[in-house]
Amino acid sequence: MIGCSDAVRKPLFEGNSMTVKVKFFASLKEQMGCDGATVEIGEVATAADVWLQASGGKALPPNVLVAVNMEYTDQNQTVTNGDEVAFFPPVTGG
Amino acid sequence: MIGCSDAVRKPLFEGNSMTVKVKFFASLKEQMGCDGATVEIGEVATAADVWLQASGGKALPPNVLVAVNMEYTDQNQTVTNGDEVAFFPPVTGG
Amino acid sequence: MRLVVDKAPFSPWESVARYEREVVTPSFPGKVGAAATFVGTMRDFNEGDEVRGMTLEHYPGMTERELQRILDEAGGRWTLLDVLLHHRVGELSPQEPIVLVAVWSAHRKEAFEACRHIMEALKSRAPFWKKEQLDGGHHRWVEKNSDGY
Amino acid sequence: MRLVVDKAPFSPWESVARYEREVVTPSFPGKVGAAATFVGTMRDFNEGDEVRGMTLEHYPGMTERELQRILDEAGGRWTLLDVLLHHRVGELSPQEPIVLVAVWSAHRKEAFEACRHIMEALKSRAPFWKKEQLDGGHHRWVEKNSDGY
Repeated sequence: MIGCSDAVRKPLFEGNSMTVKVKFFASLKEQMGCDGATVEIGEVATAADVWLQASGGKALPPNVLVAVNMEYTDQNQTVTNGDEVAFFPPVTGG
Repeated sequence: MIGCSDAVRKPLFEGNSMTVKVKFFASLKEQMGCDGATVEIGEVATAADVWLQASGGKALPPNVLVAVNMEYTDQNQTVTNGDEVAFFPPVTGG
Repeated sequence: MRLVVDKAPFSPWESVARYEREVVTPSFPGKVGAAATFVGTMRDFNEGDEVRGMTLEHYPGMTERELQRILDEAGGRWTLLDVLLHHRVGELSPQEPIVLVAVWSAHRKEAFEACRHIMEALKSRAPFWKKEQLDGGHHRWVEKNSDGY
Repeated sequence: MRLVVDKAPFSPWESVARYEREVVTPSFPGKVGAAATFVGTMRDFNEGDEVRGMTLEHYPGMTERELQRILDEAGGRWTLLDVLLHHRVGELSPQEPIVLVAVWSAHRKEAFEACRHIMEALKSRAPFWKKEQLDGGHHRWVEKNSDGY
């Protein structure tokens, strides 16, 4: 939890910043040590940038799925102030 | 009904004869006017011969299905004394 | 495996629930991962006409044999835990269930495929015939089943 | 159309019977010719290990949106009368139902195809995650769903 919360408080980007809500689920949540955080990040950022910020610089695992505002997308999508960015492993319902 | 019963009492074949049970179902039963009959027929006979005998010489309609002893077969199958030979239209269950 | 051909109206979901509870689950506790079912119900329309009622004729003896063969074939082709098949005969009214097929297996692929296969085999091979009662006392035999694939 | 994502255990066949009786049949009297259903149940084994229990995590909000989208897509692709989808979340024990998909239509082809498609789309897209409790207090996340075709 603490590692996660620490990371989100250090903006990596200069200039105007925005705030996005980050969520982790399932095994990724356990690996990250928290279920998400609020991240302050530079104004022009992709989901991958948000991941880097929230994870404290860890590489995005290759099979992680990305959703912005509850819609599937990929890590290259640009995010906007107030967005909810979720990262999670392959789904296993049903 | 009567036409049907008449037909079955006139063996068309000479020599030794055998007896088979004939059944008609559904629209064919209505067209034939009976649900079946016991047919006396020459010793060497196919399902088609049984049909001719039981129907009083009518042509076998092309889409009629044939079963001998409750197994699907075709009109060329030879029948044996005591067999049950059934004729019926395409099935429409379910 | 249970196979029923019967004149009496039946409640398919109750039949499935009861058979699962009394037979399938006790026989394979913890092993059932999937159940696929199909229920066919009598409609009040067909080929553009209103249908008031239906008579389902069958060939006693051969119908059961052919259904049994269809279930045996499915059991040989897919790994199944159990199957329940129930088919009405006799006089039916609109909205009454005609047929139920329920298949239990460990994994979903088998249950889905076997359930559909059994229904299609039943439709093309099991000796049942439908006669529809139309308006004004008319009736007609259904000539063939619609395509299932 | 009804979509339920809920922690409480449920009885799928009762749910189907009730929904059909209270919603589907009254909405389309005499028009329902086919119902195809699928029920997924928790097994007590997976990948060669005994499984004692399961936790089903989901993404509240996105899960319901994605399920709704899957049902809408199915409704656009096939002519359906109604659909009921129910999925458990939270803590589950072996033999408890996990998921129910029920599809009603006039003809069987549509019900069969839509029911299976919805299940496969759910398995590949709906944000649920299974964590299995194994012997000795161990747990593991299920890494991927088995192939459905």
